[in-house]
Amino acid sequence: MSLMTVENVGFSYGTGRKVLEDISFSVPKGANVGLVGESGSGKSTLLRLLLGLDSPQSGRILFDGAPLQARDRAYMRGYRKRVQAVFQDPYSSLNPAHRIRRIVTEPLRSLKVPGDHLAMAREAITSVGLTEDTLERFPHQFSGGQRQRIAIARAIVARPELVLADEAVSALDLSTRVRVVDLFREISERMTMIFVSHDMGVVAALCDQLIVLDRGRIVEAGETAAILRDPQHSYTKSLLASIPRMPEGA
Amino acid sequence: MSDLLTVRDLRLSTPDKVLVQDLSFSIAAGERFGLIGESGSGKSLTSLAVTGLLAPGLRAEGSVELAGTQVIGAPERRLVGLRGNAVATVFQEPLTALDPLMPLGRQIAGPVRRRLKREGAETSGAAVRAEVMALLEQVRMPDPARLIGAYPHEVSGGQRQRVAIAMALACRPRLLIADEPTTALDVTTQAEIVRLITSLVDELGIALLFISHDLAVVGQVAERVMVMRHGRAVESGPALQVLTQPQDDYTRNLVAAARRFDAALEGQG
Amino acid sequence: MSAEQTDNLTETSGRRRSRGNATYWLGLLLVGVIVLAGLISFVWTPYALSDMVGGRLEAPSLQHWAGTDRLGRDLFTQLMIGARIALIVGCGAVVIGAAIGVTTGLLAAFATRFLDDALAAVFDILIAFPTLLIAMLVVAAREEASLGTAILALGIGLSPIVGRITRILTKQVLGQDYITAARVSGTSWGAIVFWHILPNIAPFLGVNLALQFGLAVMAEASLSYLGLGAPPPNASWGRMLQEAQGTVYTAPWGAILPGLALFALVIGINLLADGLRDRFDPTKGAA
Amino acid sequence: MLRYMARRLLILLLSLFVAAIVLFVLLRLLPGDPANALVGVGATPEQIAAAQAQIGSDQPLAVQFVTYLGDLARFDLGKSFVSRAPVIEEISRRLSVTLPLTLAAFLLSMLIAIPLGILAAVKSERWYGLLLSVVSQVGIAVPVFWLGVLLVYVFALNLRLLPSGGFPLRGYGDPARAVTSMVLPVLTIALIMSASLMRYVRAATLEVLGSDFLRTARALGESRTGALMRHGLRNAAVPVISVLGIELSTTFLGAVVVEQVFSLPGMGSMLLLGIQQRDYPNIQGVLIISTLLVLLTGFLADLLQRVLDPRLRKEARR
Repeated sequence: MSLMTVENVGFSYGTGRKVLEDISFSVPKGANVGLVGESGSGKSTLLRLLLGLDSPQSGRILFDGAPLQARDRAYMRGYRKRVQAVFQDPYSSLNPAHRIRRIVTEPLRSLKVPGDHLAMAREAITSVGLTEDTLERFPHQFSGGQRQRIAIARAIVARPELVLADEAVSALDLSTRVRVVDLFREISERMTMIFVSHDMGVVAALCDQLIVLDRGRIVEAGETAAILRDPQHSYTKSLLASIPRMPEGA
Repeated sequence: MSDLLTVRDLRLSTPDKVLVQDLSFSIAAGERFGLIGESGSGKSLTSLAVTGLLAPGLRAEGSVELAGTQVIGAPERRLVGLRGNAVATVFQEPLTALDPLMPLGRQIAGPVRRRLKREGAETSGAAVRAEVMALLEQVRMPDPARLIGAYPHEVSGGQRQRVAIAMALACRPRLLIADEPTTALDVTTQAEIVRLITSLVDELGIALLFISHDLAVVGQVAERVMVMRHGRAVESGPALQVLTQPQDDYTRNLVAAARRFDAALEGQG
Repeated sequence: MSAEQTDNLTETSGRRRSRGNATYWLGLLLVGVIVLAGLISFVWTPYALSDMVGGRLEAPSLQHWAGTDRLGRDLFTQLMIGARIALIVGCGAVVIGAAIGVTTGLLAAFATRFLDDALAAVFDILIAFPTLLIAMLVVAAREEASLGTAILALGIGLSPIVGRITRILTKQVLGQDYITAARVSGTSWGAIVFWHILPNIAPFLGVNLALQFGLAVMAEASLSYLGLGAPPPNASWGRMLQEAQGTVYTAPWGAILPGLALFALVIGINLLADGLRDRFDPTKGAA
Repeated sequence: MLRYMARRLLILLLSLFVAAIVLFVLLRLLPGDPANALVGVGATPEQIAAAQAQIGSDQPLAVQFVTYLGDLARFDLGKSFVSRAPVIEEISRRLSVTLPLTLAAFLLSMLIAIPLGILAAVKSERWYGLLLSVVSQVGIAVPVFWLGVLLVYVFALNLRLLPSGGFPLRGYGDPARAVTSMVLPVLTIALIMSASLMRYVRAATLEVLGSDFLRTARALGESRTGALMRHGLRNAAVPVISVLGIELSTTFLGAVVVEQVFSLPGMGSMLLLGIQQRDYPNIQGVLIISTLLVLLTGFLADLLQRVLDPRLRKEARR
């Protein structure tokens, strides 16, 4: 059963060059899909389309069998309850003027989710490995990795079915990155996830399925393990060959 | 002492905070040395201290001896003579590291002319231009004739970094400092730039101080490495040894993390 | 998570911070004295404003702390009332300027590209017209000069500056990930403006409005100097200076003191604004 | 570049047209018929009617508007209500005072502010660098008319070096007096202007001094001064130019206060007089010409920035 289906989607800003061209793929319920591409591949634009922040100029996006209606407010409210996101920059993705409690409960309030919001925020914040007193503090009191955990808590607090992550670990130091990747892995077992990144290593460690984007087109898609073992497209091959590896023991 | 650079008990501080302390290392002529550290480890500050380019509010103590000259406490005039002559630096972000309002050819011509003057060679427009073209060839720049007139925003990130390398080489330094030179670049471009830097320093016999947070990249470049954390050195030694048999807990953690992503790429995630 | 600690390296040394604090307190002192004088003038002044209580053009003395004008009226009384008028006009103009400017600035930042470009161009052109000139035209359009006219005129004169800065600040905030995150959280645009944009532009806007206050006070004095300000019985530093200009050779204090008062208020406000900016600056860790 | 210039000129004309419409609407929105202002209080209805016919305010608005635009296109700004002289003649006479006044002050302030602003930035850690930035901070708080009066008090009344105000009736036919009467006004404007200009120059220079590319140049053996000369000035100039454009405009339009202090017959005092006498054609004329000058200044500043900064040229192409 496909949760998200993208059919022949094309997009360009203004009258400029096409950013995305003829993009088609589908994300089954419960899957964990990695979208990999270098700068200029169009991966971030694609993510905006999936979030309903922009609309494709051609083709369509189906969510749970029905077309995504980015301009229909009532529809989008229902959509947002089911689809949430984590962004790249842990420093700009949390409003510096608000307490963490306010930040984490924002989807609950905005989407008018019934129930005890504070209790739900407590549950979300502990499930990302932070303590409850986090809720009473401000973003500037936390490190990059902690902030990213807070952003993840905000994304899962309304119990969505699908989480989209945009370069969500790229700004983190290596030792932090490993732990946040583990957290994403844990979350992906509970819900469907689309993880956008330029870092093949991270996606390989996290996602079962892989879509490789180059200059606005999908060049390769399939099981992560299969692509890593035997890449078909020349771009994927050069990408994999370029990744620096640790030296082997003497 | 035959070492080109000797740093002893370096301590960098602001009035409220110590940023680097008890730091000692040395680089021999022609050696490729790697400095590994995460953000806030003080690795970039260390490289600025070596060239005497620290921000005015920072206080440096200890000893940095570069090509026989004491850098710490040296007057600016002596440092200017040292920079370019003994040491040149390639920085992280090639877009901001180049003058946005000056054509690339003229930017390379600046250090070229200074070096020719230093060597007492001819500094006519034609001589400088020939040297600029030779440098662009050396950094394997495609279509150098066109790029001479282009502005930084008109070329790709990888090409900008090639220009920055050409400018550093134009000085014919004895030590090249590369401060996270590939962090702002795509992986495919990163691989090319890393290859370029390693082959050029080998070819020209230049010593290299390569600074990066990426263990694998440092592993490809350096013969000897030092790992920094919170302004202190936690471990140093031959690159292969540190990256395969780390002794310190922190280094072990880092290496394990890097190896996990490597393993995932091999399909063992 | 000690490995995740980040070092925010600021070049600010302790010495510079304490210097910033000193100017902040100096600004507060200057503004405080003038505000106090203005407030006291409501309940007490040495003499009545328009009473001829002394000889003509008397030098400052124990009876007349700032001397007298050419009609023998007490200058210190005029200075105190002048402080009151300057503060009223400054505050009123800033409130009006902010009301118009913030609204249009937000409108521009949120508008379609065409409307945004058009409004930005209008701000840019109007900024080249000094606040004083715009205010002069507003005064010309109203039939007679009054305190209210002066406030309205200066408020309108300030609005393009406020509009421009609001637009720029809003666009900066709109580019932050937390706005996108709010949209993805289902937050409506109205709530985004109220909860995310206004709280984050407020500190910078506040500092800017303080600077605009100084500008308004200066423009009010110019307006009065030109004879287009609030008419008597309101005292204004600008008009005091204009009246004293003819006798500056024989009685220089009449021209020097009102100018000095104006200068002190404006520089006090500027120092205060600078100090506030340093305090609000998020890179220095204060929230 | 040529295409950009053509586009920019078109926008300029369009803005002028919009400004003309706004002015027309504003002046018609003013309370009362301008004819009343023309004949004064206590005029008979016949006199008012005659005055209306004379200035055309008895015509329907649409007709008035077309006539107004037609006149503007021919650079006919009408005749003054008070002196009955063509507005354009009065303006050109007064421009010959205000334009030299503004330009001289502008040049002088650049001569003062640019070197001092750069010095204040380069030596920002030294005592004189600090002093310079304090001086500029103090300078922007000095009221223009106050400085004018103080200068008069010192140089004209006490030292008796220069006239305290006025302008020779024969204008530049009396060159020595014309020039000496300009000295204090020019100085007044230039001092105030250089204080704020210096702040911008200092800020722009500091920004460049902290830039990555300057660090690159120094890391490759360029001295601090050499790097600043080779890379810094051009980069600092780009933001300063737009400030210069605005400063020039506001100085020109703000000259009214200084003209009043020194009793100079310039554009500003013409506007002030027009406002006091309700002389609408004069007000309108001054505003149209001022708007034109403001737009032209902005245009030139933009052009200059584009010449210096290739990135702006690229944006224009898109």
